Amino acid sequence: MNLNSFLLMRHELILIAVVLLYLASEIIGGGKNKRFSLNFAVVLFLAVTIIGFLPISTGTMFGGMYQTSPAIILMKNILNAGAFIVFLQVVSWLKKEENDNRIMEFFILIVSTLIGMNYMISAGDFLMFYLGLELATIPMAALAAYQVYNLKSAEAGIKLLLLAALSSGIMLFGISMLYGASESLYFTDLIRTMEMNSMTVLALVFIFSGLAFKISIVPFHFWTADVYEGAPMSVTSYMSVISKASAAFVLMSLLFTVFAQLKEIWTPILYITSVLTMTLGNLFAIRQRNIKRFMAFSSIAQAGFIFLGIISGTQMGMSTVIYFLAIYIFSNLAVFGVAGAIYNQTGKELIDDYAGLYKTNPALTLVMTFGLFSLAGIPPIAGFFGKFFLFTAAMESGFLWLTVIAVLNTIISLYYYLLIVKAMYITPNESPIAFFRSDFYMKMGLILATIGILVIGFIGGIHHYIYNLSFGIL
Amino acid sequence: MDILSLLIVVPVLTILAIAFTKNYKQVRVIAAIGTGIQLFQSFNLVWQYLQERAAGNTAIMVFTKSYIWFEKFNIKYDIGVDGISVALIALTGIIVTAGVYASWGVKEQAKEFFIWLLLLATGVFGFFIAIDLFTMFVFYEIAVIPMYLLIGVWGSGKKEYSAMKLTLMLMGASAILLVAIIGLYIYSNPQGGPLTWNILELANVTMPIEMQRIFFPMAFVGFGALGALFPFHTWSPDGHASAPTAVSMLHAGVLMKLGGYGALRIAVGLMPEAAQEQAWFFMILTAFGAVYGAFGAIMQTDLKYINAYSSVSHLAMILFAILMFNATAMNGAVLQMISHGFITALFFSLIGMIYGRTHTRDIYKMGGLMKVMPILAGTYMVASFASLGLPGFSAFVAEMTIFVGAFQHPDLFHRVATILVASSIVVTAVYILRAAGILLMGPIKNDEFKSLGDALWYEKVTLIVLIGSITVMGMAPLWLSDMIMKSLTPMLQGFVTL
Amino acid sequence: MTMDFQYTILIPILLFFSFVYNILWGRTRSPKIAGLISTTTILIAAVLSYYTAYQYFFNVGLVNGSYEKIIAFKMVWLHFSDTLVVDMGILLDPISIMMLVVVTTISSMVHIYSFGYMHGDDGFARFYAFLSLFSFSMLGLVVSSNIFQMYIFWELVGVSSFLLIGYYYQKPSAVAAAKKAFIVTRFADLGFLVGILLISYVTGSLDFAVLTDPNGPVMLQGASLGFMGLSVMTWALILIFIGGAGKSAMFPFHIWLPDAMEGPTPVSALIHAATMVVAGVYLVARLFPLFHIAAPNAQYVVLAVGGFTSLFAAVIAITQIDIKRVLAFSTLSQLGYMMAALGASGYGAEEGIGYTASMWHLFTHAMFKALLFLGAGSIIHAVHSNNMTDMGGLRKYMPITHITFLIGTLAIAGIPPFAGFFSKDEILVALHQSSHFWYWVEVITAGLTAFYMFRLYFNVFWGENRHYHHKPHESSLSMTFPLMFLAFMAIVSGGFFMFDFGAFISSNLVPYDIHIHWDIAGLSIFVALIGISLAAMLYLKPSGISTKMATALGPVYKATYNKFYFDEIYLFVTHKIIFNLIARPSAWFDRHVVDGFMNMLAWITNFVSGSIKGLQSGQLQHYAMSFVSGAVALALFFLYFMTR
Amino acid sequence: MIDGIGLQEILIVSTIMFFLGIYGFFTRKNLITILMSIELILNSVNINFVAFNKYLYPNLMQGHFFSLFVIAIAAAEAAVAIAIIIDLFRNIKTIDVEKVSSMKN
Repeated sequence: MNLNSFLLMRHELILIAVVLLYLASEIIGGGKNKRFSLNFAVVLFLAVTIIGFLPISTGTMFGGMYQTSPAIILMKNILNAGAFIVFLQVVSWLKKEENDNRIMEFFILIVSTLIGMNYMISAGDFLMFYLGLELATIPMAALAAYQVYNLKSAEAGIKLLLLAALSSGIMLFGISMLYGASESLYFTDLIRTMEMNSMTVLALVFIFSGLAFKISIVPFHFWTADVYEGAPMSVTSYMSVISKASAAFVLMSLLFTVFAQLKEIWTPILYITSVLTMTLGNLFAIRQRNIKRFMAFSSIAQAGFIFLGIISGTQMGMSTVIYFLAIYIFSNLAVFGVAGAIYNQTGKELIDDYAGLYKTNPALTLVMTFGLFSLAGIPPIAGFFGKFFLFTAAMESGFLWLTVIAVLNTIISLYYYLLIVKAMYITPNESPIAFFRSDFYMKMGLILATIGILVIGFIGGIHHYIYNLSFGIL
Repeated sequence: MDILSLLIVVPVLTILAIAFTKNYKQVRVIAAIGTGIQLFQSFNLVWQYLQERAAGNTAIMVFTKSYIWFEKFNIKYDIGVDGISVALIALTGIIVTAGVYASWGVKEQAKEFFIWLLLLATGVFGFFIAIDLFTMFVFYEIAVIPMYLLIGVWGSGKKEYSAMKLTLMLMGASAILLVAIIGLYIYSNPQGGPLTWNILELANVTMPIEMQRIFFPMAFVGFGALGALFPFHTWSPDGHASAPTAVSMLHAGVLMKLGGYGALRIAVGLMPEAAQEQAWFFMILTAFGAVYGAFGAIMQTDLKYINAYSSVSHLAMILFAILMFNATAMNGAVLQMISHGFITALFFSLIGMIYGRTHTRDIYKMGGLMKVMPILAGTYMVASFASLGLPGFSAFVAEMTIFVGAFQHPDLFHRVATILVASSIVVTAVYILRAAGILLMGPIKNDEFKSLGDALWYEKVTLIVLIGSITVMGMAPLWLSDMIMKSLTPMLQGFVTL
Repeated sequence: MTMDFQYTILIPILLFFSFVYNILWGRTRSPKIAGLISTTTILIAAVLSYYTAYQYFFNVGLVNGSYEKIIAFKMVWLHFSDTLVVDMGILLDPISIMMLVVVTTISSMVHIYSFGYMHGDDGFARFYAFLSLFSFSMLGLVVSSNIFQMYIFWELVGVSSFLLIGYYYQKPSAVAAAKKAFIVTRFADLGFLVGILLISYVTGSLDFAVLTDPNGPVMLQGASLGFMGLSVMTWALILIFIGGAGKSAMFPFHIWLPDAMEGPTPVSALIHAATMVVAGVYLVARLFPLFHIAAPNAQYVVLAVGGFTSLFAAVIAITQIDIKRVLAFSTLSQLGYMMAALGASGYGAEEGIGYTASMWHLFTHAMFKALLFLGAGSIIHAVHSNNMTDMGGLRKYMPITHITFLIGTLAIAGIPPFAGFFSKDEILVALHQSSHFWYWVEVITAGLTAFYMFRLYFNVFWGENRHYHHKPHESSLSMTFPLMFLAFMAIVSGGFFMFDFGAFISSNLVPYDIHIHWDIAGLSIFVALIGISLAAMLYLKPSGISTKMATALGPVYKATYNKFYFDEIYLFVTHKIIFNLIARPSAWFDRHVVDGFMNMLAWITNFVSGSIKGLQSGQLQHYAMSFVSGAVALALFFLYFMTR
Repeated sequence: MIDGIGLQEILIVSTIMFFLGIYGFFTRKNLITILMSIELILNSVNINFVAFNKYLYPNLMQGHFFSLFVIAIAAAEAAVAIAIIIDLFRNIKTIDVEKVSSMKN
């Protein structure tokens, strides 16, 4: 092990450096120059995102505690890109007076969670995994409670934090069982020694629930709606995409590596929870009036679809999960971007407020429509391809009826996505949201998200690329 | 760029061009130009196709092109046409053109209207040229989803409810269909090896019968719902009633044919064994639907409802004929798709024009329109005659072919079903003449109507195009029928009986 | 075959062009032009028809002792399958040529007549367009070489009939009548269609040449018992006959014909008396070998339906007061004669006398019934009423109409030397050979015919003078010329002045001599005279006897006057049963049950969604409980599952 | 090491602690007490790790390390939690968990 091998951790190291730079700029500038702070944060992160895509070698460190593979690196890059879009979209909100002097705080917290997620993804050991998870969670609670004098925000923060603590407690209990059963917590050791007994099954279930909590799988999902609603729009957006995607990725890799021997246990678990998640998520989503809450349930339902890919247990399924996650990130960011833009401008976040939006803000509406259609899975927008491949993967592994339930659920989901479309295009409104111009960053954020959801589907090579990377996991 | 892909590219370019227009006048001119080119392309395709066949090309699909799309799933942008799709492409070209002229008067959000309309058309064209199930399905959904906004924004009546119902039912059906399509893919290579979405390759594969039993009904119902298969037709009356004119035209004229085409080519064509096994059940549904739709139409007072139920009845014949598994009946099915496409588009355009003048669609509020608007009323009369299957018009050719084909089954069950379906043409006469009688004849009920004008030039374009198509097909059906027949023969080779 | 008959294609095609021109451009041009175009084309068609008849009968003539069936023109119109092919062709044989002559003659007369009758009407061009359409369709029908071609034109004459009955489209009764005619015939056509389908399946052919070849394989096919004790072929032919019965308004499809008199009178003369309504008879005659050889049971059905209709219609005709309706019922009755004759006919030269008689009666009836209708039109034109109660003593005002009408009446009553006598005599001869029961039925009908026709005649031209708003006057030449021409035909188309009909038309195309059977003829003349004298007694001078008789007969009279309530029965069936018990419920069912089910799915989803919203209580601890219980439940379940 | 007390006894204690913590989480109304319940859960996990390490794999250190990290993170968690609770108290003047339910359904 030499200094060079530290470069395997390039993503994390750079992010840590970014946090430090942010901190330094805050200390030096005192946060007085709002404009500079924002530009600095965004531009720096753009650089980070771009650097992330530079070629990098893969391998393990710390005796296997830290590992990277092309798929992991891709995932990190997707997270970076997603976070970058969030950064773009958050600028207009941070500019507001209420956030004076706290701009860098936001960026520092958010990059911290990203570091946590990166470590979590790269973990080769449950300790590393746990640390990453907590690093991703605790600043998130702080972010959720970011709006200090807002009850909802504080409520969201405490709900997230306490429930996350409970969930990690339970997960830790499971990890301790695993430790008791198999001597080591290194994944490589666990893969070797894993066998089915009551301790490992218990460990599987508890670790699964801990991650399911992060992905918001029914019945571990209840925090989602309240936290999403209470947290600031950008935090919600970030949570719904980056946090969820990373957890889903980790869950997938854990199941396929550490718990590969317990496949016959986790397959039915995924089956049941997936059905429950899709169905309940959809049923709850139908009656939501608040866009954030609505997106919370929508994202719950989407999580159920992710399981279709995981459950298939094939390379095809896994690569499609990553593919789907990428699409999901862009789609959600498109929707949240528009919702955020509107919220920042008018403070409105009810779906009814969107009535007549098309007449006044056609461009925003179009982006929102793309995002919603992508989530609903309507071609030629990327979401369709993601879902279609998930179904194909699941059916290829013989999950016919699960797929049937899933497609029926897409119809319910289509219904509530169309409700927003209806509000924007059809419902007449005496006083619609007036026309407004978004700032440059917001525009870029929306454009990038839109390009993402359009391009990922049309360019078949992307899926092919992901497929070839995924060898790292199996 | 090959001749088939241009069929998608041109409407897409038209959409882009429309996106940069300034006002509704530019929009409609560009739309007219775009669809004009498209119409020319469609006819050119028919011509090229006939040339190709005349030159001795006996491949099942001609003008095939294949580009890899998603390599790992073996998804390709596979395109190609045979006689059936060529015929339906020509139909689409004509209806879209007529539809654009029928919406000449759209001024409110004209840009968006034409964009969605052309997007719908793009989906339809793409569907007909695709021979890769995935690509086909993508285009299928592209064709369906614009309906929501087209009805929701530009519709009338309880448009939001109708649009939502239509979209959900159709997308629900397509969701079921999606499962069937994936099923076809997964069982496309029983011996192991690469799987395929390609229809031609799938046709050579026999899926295990127990899987066919699951996937055939899914595919048939999935497509059937779009083809107004009883009892999945209820989106149609509300949807048509609320939709704006051109949308009704395109939807009933073209989009609903996607259902029949898919049921023929995919459900029955690729899973023939299960199809034959389960045909009896769907035959009961379709035969019942044919009569039921006709009876349902008798007591309606809203013109669009009458026509919607009439469509239910006529489209049931298509699905019925498809289940007969012989070339004659299936030929009739395709002819009926085309014929019904023209006729129903004509009807809906007329209803739209009449509604635009009288502002009511209730037949009892109108009467004696023959006196005030002889061209429109006369055309309505012609459309009525065409719809009730009079010789000289396309529907006669189609229906007779269906009946003759269906009658080739000597057993009592088929006989009774066929006669039941045939009897629907009498009921059709009842409701068509009832509507025409009340609407066009008798004394003028409302004095305000006396000052109404007759058809304008762009309306005449719509009417002439459609009537021309109906009569040409009705009077000289041979070339069309033979073209379709030749393409059906290879498809039927996989069938066990007849 | 030495003659080339290809030019015959012009006969229908010319009229089609005339139709297209008039319907598209007639409205905007002078009405005169429309009329002239139509009339010219039909006259050309008539001339061509006469020429064809001359060529066929005299130049080509007999080949090996019989007439040939000549396919003058043929093209494939549609392939159903390799064997089932629909051709558009022209088949020339004696009956089709006869029909060509009849149709073009009557049609020409009606065209000329209408110049006067329809003068000044708004829809003059439309009227002529439809007349052309009708003539085109009818000519196409009669020359059909293929049963499917016949079906095609069959439908087209149906629609032209619809258009012409509903010509006065602003009159609700005309619209209703047009619809009724169309729907009733369409219903019957369903039988025709199914019959064609059956035949096509059984024989594998649609071509008349194949189907009617008495020595061909077709005669034996479909002979096996098919359904309910009858052979498939019998069923097929009965179904086809249903089609014919619908078009020829045989009982029980007769209800549309009286109402069809709502159309302009020339139309009634052309379509609903002389040409279209005989299509059913022509159809049976066309398929005669099949009926006779392959399905005698079906032929008996033809006889029974024809015989019954002729009596039934004659009885109703006695009580009607609308002159056009009287004529309509008399048409029904006469058509019944023709059908009965076909039903009673044998196959062969002499044995096939019924066939010859039927065709002959078709020919003569076309002439005198057109004459009567046009006469009636002339009267109506003068009096502006249809009711004979509004008429009387018109002989003084309208001499030409009077005389020609009388000739027509005598012809239909079967008084020699007028045409009807000869053809009717032959029919009675045929019936006498075949079935005594139906023979007597028709003899009685002959008497009734004479009675009701003279009742009409006396009531209109004799009896007391009415007070007319305008003094009735004789019609213009364009109207009286056709009357005179047809009166001439009504005299000469019978046996004395005209050639022997059997020399041209027989069931097996072999000519033979026919002669009057005076024993039978004598009886029929006697019966007719009784009828005439009765009519003279009751109606020549105003007398109260008829009304007294009507009151004496009471319910019988009323039932007859109301056409035995058949309209009401049909009305009940359509409105009460079909509309109220099927259509309305199925519309309701669709909206509330089928659609209701779909809506219910949505409602249930919403309901469930609403009822579970309480789960999201906002309470942190509830969330935790759900979390923990979820995890524990999964754990327990899988631990249990594992230990099993 | 005390005689007679094996891994099993320790695990029983830790499991009881775990569920006590969960019980406390479910039933306490005070947010701080709930936080304490979480500490209970985490400490039961710590006991597990240490006990497993001590009894089963005495030559390895991983369990000990893990529990150290858990303790550290628990502290961080508590810090953030208390900060948010204070924020909450500023807003609604109570830290009763049942009052923290402005968002539901």
